[in-house]
Amino acid sequence: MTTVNLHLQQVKEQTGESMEEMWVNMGPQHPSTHGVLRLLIKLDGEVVRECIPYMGYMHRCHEKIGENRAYVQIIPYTDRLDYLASMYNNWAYCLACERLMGIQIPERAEYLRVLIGELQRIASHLIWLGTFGLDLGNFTLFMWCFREREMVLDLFEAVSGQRLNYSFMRIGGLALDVPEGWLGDVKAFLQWFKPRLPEYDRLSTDNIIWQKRIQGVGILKPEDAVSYACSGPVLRGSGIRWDLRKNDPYGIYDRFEFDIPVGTSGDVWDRFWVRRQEIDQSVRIVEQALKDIPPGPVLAPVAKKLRAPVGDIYSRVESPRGELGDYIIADGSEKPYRYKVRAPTFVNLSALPVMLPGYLVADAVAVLGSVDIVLCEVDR
Amino acid sequence: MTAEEILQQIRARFASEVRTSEVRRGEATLTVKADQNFEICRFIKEELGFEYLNCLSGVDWIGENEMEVAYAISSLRQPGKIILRARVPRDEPVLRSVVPLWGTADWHEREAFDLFGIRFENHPDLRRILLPEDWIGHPLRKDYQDERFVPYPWDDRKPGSVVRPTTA
Amino acid sequence: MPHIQSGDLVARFYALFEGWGIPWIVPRLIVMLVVVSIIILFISVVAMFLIWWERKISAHIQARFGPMRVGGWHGWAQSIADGVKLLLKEDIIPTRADRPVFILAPMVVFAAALAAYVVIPFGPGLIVEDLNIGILYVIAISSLAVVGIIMAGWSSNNKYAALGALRSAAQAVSYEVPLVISLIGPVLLAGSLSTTKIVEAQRYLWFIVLQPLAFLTYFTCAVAETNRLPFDIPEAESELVAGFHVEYSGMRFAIFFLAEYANMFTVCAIATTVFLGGWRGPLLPPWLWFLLKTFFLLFVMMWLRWTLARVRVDQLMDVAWKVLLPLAFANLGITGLLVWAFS
Amino acid sequence: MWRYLRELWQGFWSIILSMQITLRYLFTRAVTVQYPEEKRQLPVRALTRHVLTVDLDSKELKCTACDMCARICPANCIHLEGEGKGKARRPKWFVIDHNLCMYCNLCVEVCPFDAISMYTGMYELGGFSRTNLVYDMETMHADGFYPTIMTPRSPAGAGVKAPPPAGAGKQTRKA
Repeated sequence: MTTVNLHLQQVKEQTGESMEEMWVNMGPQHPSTHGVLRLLIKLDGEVVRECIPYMGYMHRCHEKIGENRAYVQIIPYTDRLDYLASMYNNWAYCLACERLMGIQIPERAEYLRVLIGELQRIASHLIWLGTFGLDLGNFTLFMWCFREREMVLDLFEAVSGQRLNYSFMRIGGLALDVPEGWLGDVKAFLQWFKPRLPEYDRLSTDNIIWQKRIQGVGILKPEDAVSYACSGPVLRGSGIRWDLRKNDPYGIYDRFEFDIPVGTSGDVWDRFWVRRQEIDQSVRIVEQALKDIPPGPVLAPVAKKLRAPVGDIYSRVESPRGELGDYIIADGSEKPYRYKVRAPTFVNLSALPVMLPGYLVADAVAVLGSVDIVLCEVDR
Repeated sequence: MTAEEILQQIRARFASEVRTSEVRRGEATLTVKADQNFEICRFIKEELGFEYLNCLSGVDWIGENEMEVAYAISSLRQPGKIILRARVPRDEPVLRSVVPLWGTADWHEREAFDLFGIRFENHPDLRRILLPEDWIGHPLRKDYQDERFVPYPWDDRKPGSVVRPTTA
Repeated sequence: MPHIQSGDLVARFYALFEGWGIPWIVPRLIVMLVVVSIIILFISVVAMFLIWWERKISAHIQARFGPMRVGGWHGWAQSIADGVKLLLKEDIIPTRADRPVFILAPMVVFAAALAAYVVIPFGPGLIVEDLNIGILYVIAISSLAVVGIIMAGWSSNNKYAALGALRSAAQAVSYEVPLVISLIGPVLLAGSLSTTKIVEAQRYLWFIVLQPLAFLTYFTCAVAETNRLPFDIPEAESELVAGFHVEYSGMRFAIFFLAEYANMFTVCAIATTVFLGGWRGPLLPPWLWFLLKTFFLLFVMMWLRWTLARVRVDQLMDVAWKVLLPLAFANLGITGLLVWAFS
Repeated sequence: MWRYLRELWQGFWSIILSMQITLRYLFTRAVTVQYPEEKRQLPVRALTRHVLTVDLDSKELKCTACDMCARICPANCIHLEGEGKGKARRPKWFVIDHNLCMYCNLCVEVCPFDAISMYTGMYELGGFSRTNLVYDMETMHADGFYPTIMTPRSPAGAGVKAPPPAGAGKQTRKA
C-alpha cells in the first residue's frame, strides 16, 4: 500500500468522513499546478472542503549543496531556485554575503541591480499574468505576455549571456558592465512595452468574464496573511501596505519614487490587481534608474577566495513573489556553515489550505494561480 | 523599540533562560535554552508586538553536540528584527512547537523535522515535507552520509590532480 | 450543381431496381449507405479543415505561425498527419473502466453529431431528408451527444471524467431551454419547422435582422452546446485536465475531437439556415453561399474561443437561467405579439 | 431591472472590446522564428560551448593549466592535467563535461590568461550519448579568434560573426 493510500486511510479513520465527499488528486501531473505540486482536495460536489498540499518532487537539497560550495560557487545554484526571477535570487544571496562580509558595492552596480531587478520583476509578473490567464482559460493572453517577456530575456541575454539562469550578480557587484547601447535598448523596450499594457487590460482587467471569475474568491484575511507570514503581492492583496523596498530598503531603493499598490478584500482579484499595477510601478522605477545611472566600475575589489567572518545574518529582499530571505551562518571558512533560503512561495503556499475551502474546483485553480508559486523554489 | 530595549525586556522576563545576547547590525540576537522557547516566542509576539515570523531554521552544531532552531522574527508595524536561537541537545532534539502563535511555523517546523530530525511537540501534523516519507536519515545533519553526494570540490585537491577519468 | 435534384435521382434509382425485381429494401439500403458515406466524408474533411483553421487562427491571434511544416504551404496537411498519428496509436482502455460503455461512448457522440446532418439544407434540393419537423429533430438529436459524454465520463472510472460528465449534463439541460425558445421566434415568422421552408421564408429579409436577440441567444447557447470556450467547462483543461475524455487516447479520442468539430459545423449550419438566409445570396452558387456563411460563424466561434476566459460552473448556470432564458422569452413574447398583430 | 440591463450591456460591450483587440492581432505579423530555417542572431555574450583560445600569432593555446577554472567550477565539470614548468607549462589534457556544465561563466571570469571563452555561438550541442557532450582539448582548441571577456573584439577590428551551423561533434569556425 502506498503512502498515499495509507494517508487516505488514516484520514478516513480519524475523521470518519462520509461517502458523499471525495478526495481528488490534483497533480503531480496536472496542467495548472505550475509544476509538480500535488494537492489532495476533498470535494463535496464541486466545492472544495479541504486541501492538503504535498511537495518535494523537485527537492535537491539546495541548502546542503550550499554548505559544500564556496561563497562564489553558490551563485549559479541560486538561479535554479526561482527560475522565473533568477536575478532576484542572485541579488538576495549576494546582498546577504555582502552584508555578512561588510562589502560596499559601487554606485553603478547598485543602479544596474535595481534596473535589472525591476526588469526581472516585469518579466516575472508577465509570466505570472500569462499563466494566470491560462488557468482561467485564456490562452491568448499567455502568448502575448510571453512575447514581451522574451524581449526582457533578450535584454538579459545581451547582458549576461543567459536567458533564464543568469548568475550575473557577484558578491561585490555585477559580473560585467552592461554592453554598449544596452541602456538604449531598455528604453526602446519600454517604448514598446507601455502601449501593450492596455491591450492586456482589454483581455483581462476590463473583460467581464475575467472580472466575474476572480472577484470574491479565495479570500485571505489580513490576520491570516500575517500569521502565515505571507509576503509580496499575496500580503499586499490582503490590504497590508508592506513592501521591503519601502519598509526595509535595501540597495538604493530609498532613492526611487514609486507607489505600493494594495488590495482591499484579499481575494484573487486583489492579488491580480496588485501585480498588474506593480508592472506599472516597475516601469516607473526603470525609467528613473535609466535617468540617473552613473558611470564607474561595477564590481568592488574583493578577494578571489572569499571568507566571511564568524557570524550569522538573515537578509531579505522583495522578490516578485515576496520576501526572499537568506539565512547564512558563517564559521570563518570559505564556505557557509549553514545556508537557508526563506523561499517566498514556500511560505505563501502554506496559506493555501486557508484560502481554498468553500470555493469551487475552478476557483481552486484561480487561487493557486494567484499565489504565484514556483515549485523549484518551494521544493528547493 | 531599539534592539537594546528588546533584549533588556526579554532578559528581565526570562533571566535564567537567556544564554547570550547581543546587538548585531541593529538586530537583537539572543541564544536561549530550549525548554522555554514557546513562552519566549509568545512574549515576543504578544507583548513586544513582533507578529511576523520570517523564517524558522534548524542548525546542526555538531562540534558542540547541540541542535539549534533559529527564529527570525520581525514586525510589520515597527522596525527591528529579532533572531532567537534555541539550543537543544543533539541526542534528544525536542522543542515546543510555535504553530499556535504563527501559522507559518507549521511548514517551517516540518521542514526542520524533515531535514534535521528536530521534533516539535504539539505540532498538529509533523510529517516529512520535502523528502519522501520513507526516506532514511536527515540530510542537513552534518554527519549525514550518502554515496550520491558530491563533496566540496576544493577539498583534498592539488592543482593538476586527476579526479576521475573522462572520455571524450 | 444547383440543378441537381437529388430527389429525382433517388426516385429514378428506386424505379430501376424495382424494374429488376429486387426487394425494395436493397436500393434503399444502398442509397442510405451512399448518403452516410458522403456525410461522413464531408464531416471528416470539414473537421480536419476546421482543426487546421482553428490552429492557424489561434496562432495568428497570438502573434505566432501555428503549424508550418507538414505538407508545405502553411502546414495544410497537419490535420491529416495528426489523424494518421492518432490512428496508429495504441488503443488504451483503463483496467477498471466499464469496457462496453467506454467503447460505445465515442460512437454515441459521433452518431449524434452525424444524425443532425439529415436536415441541413446545403442548397435547394441538397438535403438528405426535408423533414417537416426539421428544427425539432435537430434539437432532439443534439441533446443525444450528452448521453455519450455521460457514458464516457462514467465508464472511464476517473474522478475528473465523472466531474466533467456531471458538468456536461447540467450544462446541456440548462442550455437546451433557451436554445429551443430562441429558435421558436424564427419558426413563428416562417410558420414552419421545416428547414427548407425557413430558408424559403427568408427570401426578402434574413431573420437576423428581425430577430437579433434570438440570434445572439441562439449563438451563445450553441457555443455552450458544443462545449467550446468560454463554456467548455466539461473539458476545462486547467481544472479537470480534459474532463470527460481524459482517459481516451488514440482513435477514440480522435472521434471525440471529430464529433466536437462536426457539432460546431452543425450548430453553425443551423444558425445559417434559421437566421442568415441559408443558401440565399447573389452571384455565387447556393451551396457556396451556405458554406461561406457557416464558415463565417465558425470563425466567430473560434475568435471567441481565443479571446475569452472560461466561465465558472455557477456562472454558467447564471448566464443560462438569468440572462439567456429571460432574453429568449422576451424575444418570443415580442415576436408572438407582432406576428399576431400583423396577421 | 435597469441595472440588470446595464450590466448585461456592459458585459456584452467588454466582450466586444476584447474581440476587437484579438481581431487586430489576427492581422499583425507573427514574432516567432522558424528555428531550423531561420536563426536568431545571438548577442556576443551568449554563453555557449567552451573554447580554449589561442594566441593569434603562434596558434598556441593560451592555457597554462593553472587549474583555476577547475577549482571554481561549482559543478565540478572541468578536469585537466598540465605538463611542463613555469612559462612552458601547458595542459596535457583538458576535458569539460557539458552534461554537468551550468553555463555560469565563472571559469571564464577566473581565468587569468584569457585562455577559455564561452562566447562562441556554438549552441547546438545535441548528442546521441552522454559522452558526446564531453569535450576534449582537441575539440575545444580554437582555430581563430573568439571573443572573450577581456577582448570582446578581435584586435584586427573585425566584429563578431553570426554563429556557424553547428552539429554535435567537432565544430570549426573561420576567424
